[in-house]
Amino acid sequence: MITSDWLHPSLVLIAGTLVLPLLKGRAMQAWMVLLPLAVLGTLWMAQPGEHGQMAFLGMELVTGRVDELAMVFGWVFGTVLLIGAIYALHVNDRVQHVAAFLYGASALGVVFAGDLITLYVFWELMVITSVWLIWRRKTEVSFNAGFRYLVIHAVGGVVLLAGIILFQFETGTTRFEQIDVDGPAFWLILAAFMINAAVPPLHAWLTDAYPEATVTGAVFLSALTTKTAVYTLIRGYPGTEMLVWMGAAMTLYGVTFAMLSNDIRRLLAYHIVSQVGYMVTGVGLGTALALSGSASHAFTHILYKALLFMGAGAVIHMTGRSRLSELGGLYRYMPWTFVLYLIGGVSISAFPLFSGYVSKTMIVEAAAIDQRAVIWLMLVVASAGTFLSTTLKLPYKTWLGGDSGLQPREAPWNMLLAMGIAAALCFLIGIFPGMLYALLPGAVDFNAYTMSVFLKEMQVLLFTGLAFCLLLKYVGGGPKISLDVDWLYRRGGPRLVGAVGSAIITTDRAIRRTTLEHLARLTAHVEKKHGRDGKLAKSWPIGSMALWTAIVLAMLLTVGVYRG
Amino acid sequence: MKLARLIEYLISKRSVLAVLLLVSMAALVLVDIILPPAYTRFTWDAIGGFAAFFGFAACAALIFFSRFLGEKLLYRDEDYYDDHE
Amino acid sequence: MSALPQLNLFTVVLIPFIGAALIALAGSHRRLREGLSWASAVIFFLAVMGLLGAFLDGESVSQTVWEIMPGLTIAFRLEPLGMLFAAMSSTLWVLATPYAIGYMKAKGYSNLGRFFACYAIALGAAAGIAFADNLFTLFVFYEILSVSTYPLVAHTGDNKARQGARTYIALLLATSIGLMLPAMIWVWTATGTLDFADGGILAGQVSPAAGAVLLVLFMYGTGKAALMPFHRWLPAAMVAPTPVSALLHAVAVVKAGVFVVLKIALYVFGLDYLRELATSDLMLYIAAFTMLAASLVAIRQDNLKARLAYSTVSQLSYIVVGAMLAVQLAAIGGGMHMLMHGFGKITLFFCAGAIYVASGKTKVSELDGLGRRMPVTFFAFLIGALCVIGLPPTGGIWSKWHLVAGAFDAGHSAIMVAFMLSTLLNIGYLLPPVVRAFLRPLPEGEKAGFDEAPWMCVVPLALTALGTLVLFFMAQSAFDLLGGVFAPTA
Amino acid sequence: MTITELMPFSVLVPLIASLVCALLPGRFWPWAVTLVAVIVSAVIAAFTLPAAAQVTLSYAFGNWPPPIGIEYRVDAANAFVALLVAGMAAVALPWAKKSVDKEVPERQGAFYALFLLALSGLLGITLSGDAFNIFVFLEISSLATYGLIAHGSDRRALLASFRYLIMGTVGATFLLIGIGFLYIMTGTLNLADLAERLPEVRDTSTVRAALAFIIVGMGLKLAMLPLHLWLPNAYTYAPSFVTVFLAGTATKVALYVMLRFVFTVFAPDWSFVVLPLSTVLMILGVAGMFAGSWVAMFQPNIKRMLAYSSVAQVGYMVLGVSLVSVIGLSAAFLHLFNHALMKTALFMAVGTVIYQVGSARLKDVRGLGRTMPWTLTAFALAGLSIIGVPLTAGFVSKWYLIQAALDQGQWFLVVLILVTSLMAVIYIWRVIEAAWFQERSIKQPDVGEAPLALLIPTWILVALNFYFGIDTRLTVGGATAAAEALLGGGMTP
Repeated sequence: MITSDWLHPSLVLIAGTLVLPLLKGRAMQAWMVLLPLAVLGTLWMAQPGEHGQMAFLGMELVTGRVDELAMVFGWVFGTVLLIGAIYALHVNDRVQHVAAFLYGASALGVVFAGDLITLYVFWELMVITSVWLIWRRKTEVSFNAGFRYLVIHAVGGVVLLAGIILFQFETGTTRFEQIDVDGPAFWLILAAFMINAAVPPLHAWLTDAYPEATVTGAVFLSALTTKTAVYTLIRGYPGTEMLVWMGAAMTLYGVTFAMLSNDIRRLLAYHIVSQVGYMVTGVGLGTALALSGSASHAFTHILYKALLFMGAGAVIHMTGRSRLSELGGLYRYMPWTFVLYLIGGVSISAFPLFSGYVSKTMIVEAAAIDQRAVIWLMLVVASAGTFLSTTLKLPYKTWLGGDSGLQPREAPWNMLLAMGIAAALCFLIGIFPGMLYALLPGAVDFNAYTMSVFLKEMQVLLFTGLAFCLLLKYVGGGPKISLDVDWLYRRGGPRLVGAVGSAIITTDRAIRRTTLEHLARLTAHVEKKHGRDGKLAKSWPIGSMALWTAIVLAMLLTVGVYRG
Repeated sequence: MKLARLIEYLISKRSVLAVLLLVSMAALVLVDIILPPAYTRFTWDAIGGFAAFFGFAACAALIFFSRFLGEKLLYRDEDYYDDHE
Repeated sequence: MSALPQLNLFTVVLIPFIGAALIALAGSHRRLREGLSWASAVIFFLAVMGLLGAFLDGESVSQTVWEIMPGLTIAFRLEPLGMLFAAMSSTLWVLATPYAIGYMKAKGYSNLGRFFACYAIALGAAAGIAFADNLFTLFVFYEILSVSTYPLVAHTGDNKARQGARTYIALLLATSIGLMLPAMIWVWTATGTLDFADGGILAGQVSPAAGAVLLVLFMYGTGKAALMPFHRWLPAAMVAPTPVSALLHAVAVVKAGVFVVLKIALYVFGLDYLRELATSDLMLYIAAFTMLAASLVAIRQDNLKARLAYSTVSQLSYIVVGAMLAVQLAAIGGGMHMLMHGFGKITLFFCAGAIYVASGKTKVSELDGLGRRMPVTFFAFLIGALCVIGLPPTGGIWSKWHLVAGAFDAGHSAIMVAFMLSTLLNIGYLLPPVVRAFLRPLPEGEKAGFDEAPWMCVVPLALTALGTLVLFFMAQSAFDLLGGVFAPTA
Repeated sequence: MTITELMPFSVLVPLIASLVCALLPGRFWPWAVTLVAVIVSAVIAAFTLPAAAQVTLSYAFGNWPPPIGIEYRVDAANAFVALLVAGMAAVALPWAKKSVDKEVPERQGAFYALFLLALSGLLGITLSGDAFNIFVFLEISSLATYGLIAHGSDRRALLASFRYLIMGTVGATFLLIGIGFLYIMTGTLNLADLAERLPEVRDTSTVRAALAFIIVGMGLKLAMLPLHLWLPNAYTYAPSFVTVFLAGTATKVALYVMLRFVFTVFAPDWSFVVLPLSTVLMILGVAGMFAGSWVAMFQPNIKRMLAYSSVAQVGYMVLGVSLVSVIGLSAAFLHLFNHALMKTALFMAVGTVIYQVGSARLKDVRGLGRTMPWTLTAFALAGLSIIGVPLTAGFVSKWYLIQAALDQGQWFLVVLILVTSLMAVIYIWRVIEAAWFQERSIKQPDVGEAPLALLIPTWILVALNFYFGIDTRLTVGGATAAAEALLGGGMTP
């Protein structure tokens, strides 16, 4: 994986992470910051092209394919690792840090994988490293949620495995380019990607697990898994019509369920679904502009979503509470968190001057150019919904609104610093979108700052705000949870497995017991009949012996002598 | 805690802010009506202030629809899953 | 490697037997006994490595030891599958030796002379199976293996142990004498030979119906492969001390079973002929059923070792499926899985034993919080579990890959689905112990603090766990080795 | 002296020695004399076999030429059996010293004299080429055997001996009747002569009756089911050494006589046609295999269990004979030889246990694996042979038997053989389990390992079981030669 002009960032990160458990205190913290920087360094040095080719088990592997698309994701992953690491500096749990970095390494591995085998390996690694970020919350709920997360991703993994194997058989190659085969291979790989992209109804793992993750872990989670999926969709499935509709549906699904959420991070998690919906729509549209939109939206999304999760996480960290119904009036105590969160909020809501604006409008515009009226309307509704819950409802209920009586301190400096960096980047990209566009593959012929775009966006957002203010008392919420498709495997699946397992065990036991019982009865019977004094075994009187002798002789004589 | 005080100040002036906001919103709609549409890709591109109306409607619809969905179908007590795991 | 002397095959097979005899003689003399155990394991390992060196250099090694009756010989030959099996079991023996010594000492078992002697005999038998050049030789060592492990299973000596051991030996002997032996005799009368040959010896020699029946006889006759409904002996054998479980599940016994299945599939039937048989699909689906059913049962086992035992039942069927799919990829996958599962499962059993030694706990539900006390053990358990499940970064992924690919190649999508489901089920029963240990708090009243099993137990399990990781990168060697099976035809 | 001239001495030496023995007092000298005699006898037998395999040896007693005088006529078949008998005696005798000292503490001179008589009788039956002479030796050996059995310390030994005496006498009488019929029809008693003259008269019911009588008579002696009923008690209650010796030899010689008459004197193409011998023997053989193994599985006394096992093993041999082919007969001869090896080893091991513990009941064996490991390991290993595990002698004969069955397409026989082998697993297993996996009860005395004098001969036999399981040249060669001698030897037309 190493050549003179290529050093795999995952390799750097993994190697560096292995050192981490040996360090303590300041040294560990310094190392945690240095590692992402080193990754960014290797990315800086990376030359376009294909690196790290090798033959393995009869397959051709390309472990490092560097092109613009991969680099977009590489850069943003590197950045968010840095931000996340700073955010997590105060955490004294090496397992989490190791898991987070290995998780990041795996995500980078997926992005730079030039073939499906390498991709699959890192894909699975991503699952088994990321799940620790959920588990390390060490609550009963996170334990179970993590487990479900793992199982769902394992399903995704095996579907992907099957898809890749079929793909290999049909095309004779495992190179990862656009997946242009018909039949099951196409659908299996797509399904696997869609599971990771959290496309409903395959999304519930995300909204189930992310709110239960550790405060710092959620930041990494929100950034990496779904976005690697978006990357693979952009690479493998551009222009797949189905995705347009599924993406648009996703955006609405996400915002609707976000409205129902009481847990702040669950609300944000539903917005990941919603936001990834934009990207999926972009992939489905498949035009150059749409794909650029998806890629750049992924980029900006990672940053503002990380910021939002960091904000929410800071609240949870400082108050120990995560339910909207139990929060309120925190602006006096955590004002910086509030403001930085709001920057994330306006970014995700795509206010002009903030990062979401320059990427989301690109996708919406692409839909418009494609003359897809319904899609366009759906996307606009979703953006209204996004603003509604992330920027209005959540901050209102957390920092403003009724006083909850909580008096937490402001978040620690490293959290604020991380949030500050993210906020700054959101702002920077909003103002200088050219910096982002320059990273994208191909030239981007789009300007977000035209009057028309600006007017539409501002009208939608502000009147949404108006509606919110007017209808505040009707806004849903309260100490409830809402069902989602995870019901199927939280309630239905276990019942099914339990029933089948019971049936097998019962049958097995019944068969075994009956057999053994019969055997025992038989043995006892036989033992009784044929034991020492049984018919065959007892000592026979001489008369009987003579009788038998006579019988045999008689038989032989009869046959022999009188047969003629 | 300067920032907190700033926010407090802003909150205390929230009626002023609201007026300012409403004025700018009116201005936005006005400009949209006055300016000729940049595109005519969709029929509503020509309607000035459509976005404002649509945003408002979408928001209202989401609020009511989600509430309806929650109360009629999806809401469960928070310990719903607990008894079974 | 070529620096090692290359002994002839019979000598290599004899090494553990001689070791066993010496160990038995050493009897209660602890230092001598342990030294001899070590020496046998290491010498055996070096001898096998010597063979491996020669084998990789392309030398063909074979040896006819003795002709018992005309055509019926004790003969050995090196071929890729056997080489792999021998290399695996000799390596694992070296690792299992300190573990067994440490474990048996920690738990205060007596009669260790017999114990280690039988252990060595089992290894010798495994080597005999691995190198066997004909069914007869294979059968002989197969039976030696069954018999020599019986005292190990019953070692505890209490009623439960005897009961379990009786099930163990009864099922193994009944299937091998009742089914495999007749099948072997049938093959002999039909073909006049029992020698393993590339491409099989049965094709064209027996009627399709006879071939079909023979397949069933052989598959069920290989009781060690634990195909349902003849799987009970494995859970029953859980009464044995853990080093024995390791021997059964990873080093020798079940591996011998699936090895025999593979060997018979490849060299007695031949894959091409196997595909034509009416019953190969039947056996395939029985194996697939076993794979899933055993997993479903495993999920519900609270006893850690019982859970692992059912897991083995399930995993063995992976390999049987690999053989019954009757395509090259799947057979390679089966061979690789033998290796990968060997390393993975031995790690798991070592861990289960270490947990028992250190904390006296045997149930999954008791493992809460133990990860903090025994981090090394549980981390190794995690790695082993990943290997058995077939996830990176462990070798298990590659064998699963080939098995699934083979299933597709053979046109059995249902089997593919079965593999997928099985993976999920594996996760369902292998990961909870680790997760509990790491994430749940210790129960009230238990002291925290680092408390691993003796180093003699911990070091081997760490090494085997490391082995699964190494196999992830080294899978190529196993693949190359197994590819050799098909070299003449492909 | 040529081997032909030396040959009769293998019968004569024990005969003469027995006279000496009967007069010797004490415990050592009778045994020593016996040992010498037996060894001499065995050595002569050992030299006879290779020579007899080349060419049929003939020795006329008192220089009266046959068929007038008594002829010793030895081909591969009887040389093989003779070697077996003498060899077994030679192996068993070193073992005997300790055991006999314990079980027959007094009048050992008489005991050994009886033993020598029995041996001499058995050898005489084997080597003799004269029908009446065979009868005489049969009576000699039988009478001596009854005496030996009666030496058993259990008072039931007397009853057992008496029953055996009755049945044995019936058997011998039947043989005599058969021989008498033949003499009436042909006017000769010389076997070779009989074979030549019989074809002229064989379509008479007298000759057929003769065959029937001989078969039933020998069937009795050989404990063929259902004529086996005397055997379990006789074996169980006889002194251990007697059981050891009889198990390996007596039934084998009876089988030999039966074969000699059926194959050589009457010629198989006649005897198997005129009587449904093949069917009858097959049914009786299979029934013996089953009934013997079946009953053995439930016996609480190991000696008795082994006795029933012998009934089963006889079944295998009879089955081999019933197939009427070279390979079937070879199998029968092989099993005859191998069974002697394994059963002798087993009885020796059990005898050793009796020597130490005083009982052979299963419950008295509990836990002995710990204290008498060598004895019981020997038992277990010899048990493997009787089960028919590969690399043991038992496997070789079963393999041949199965081959013979398959040769004739008799599939079900193979299944039956395997099933009975599984039954053997069970009855051997019961001992192993008792010895190693059950605890000795507190009431039972603690015992140590047996003396080497008992262990060494036992282990030699165990080793032989394995040796002949691996190196089959001698046994298979001998058995095939014997089978060919009977089937194809010059005496059949």
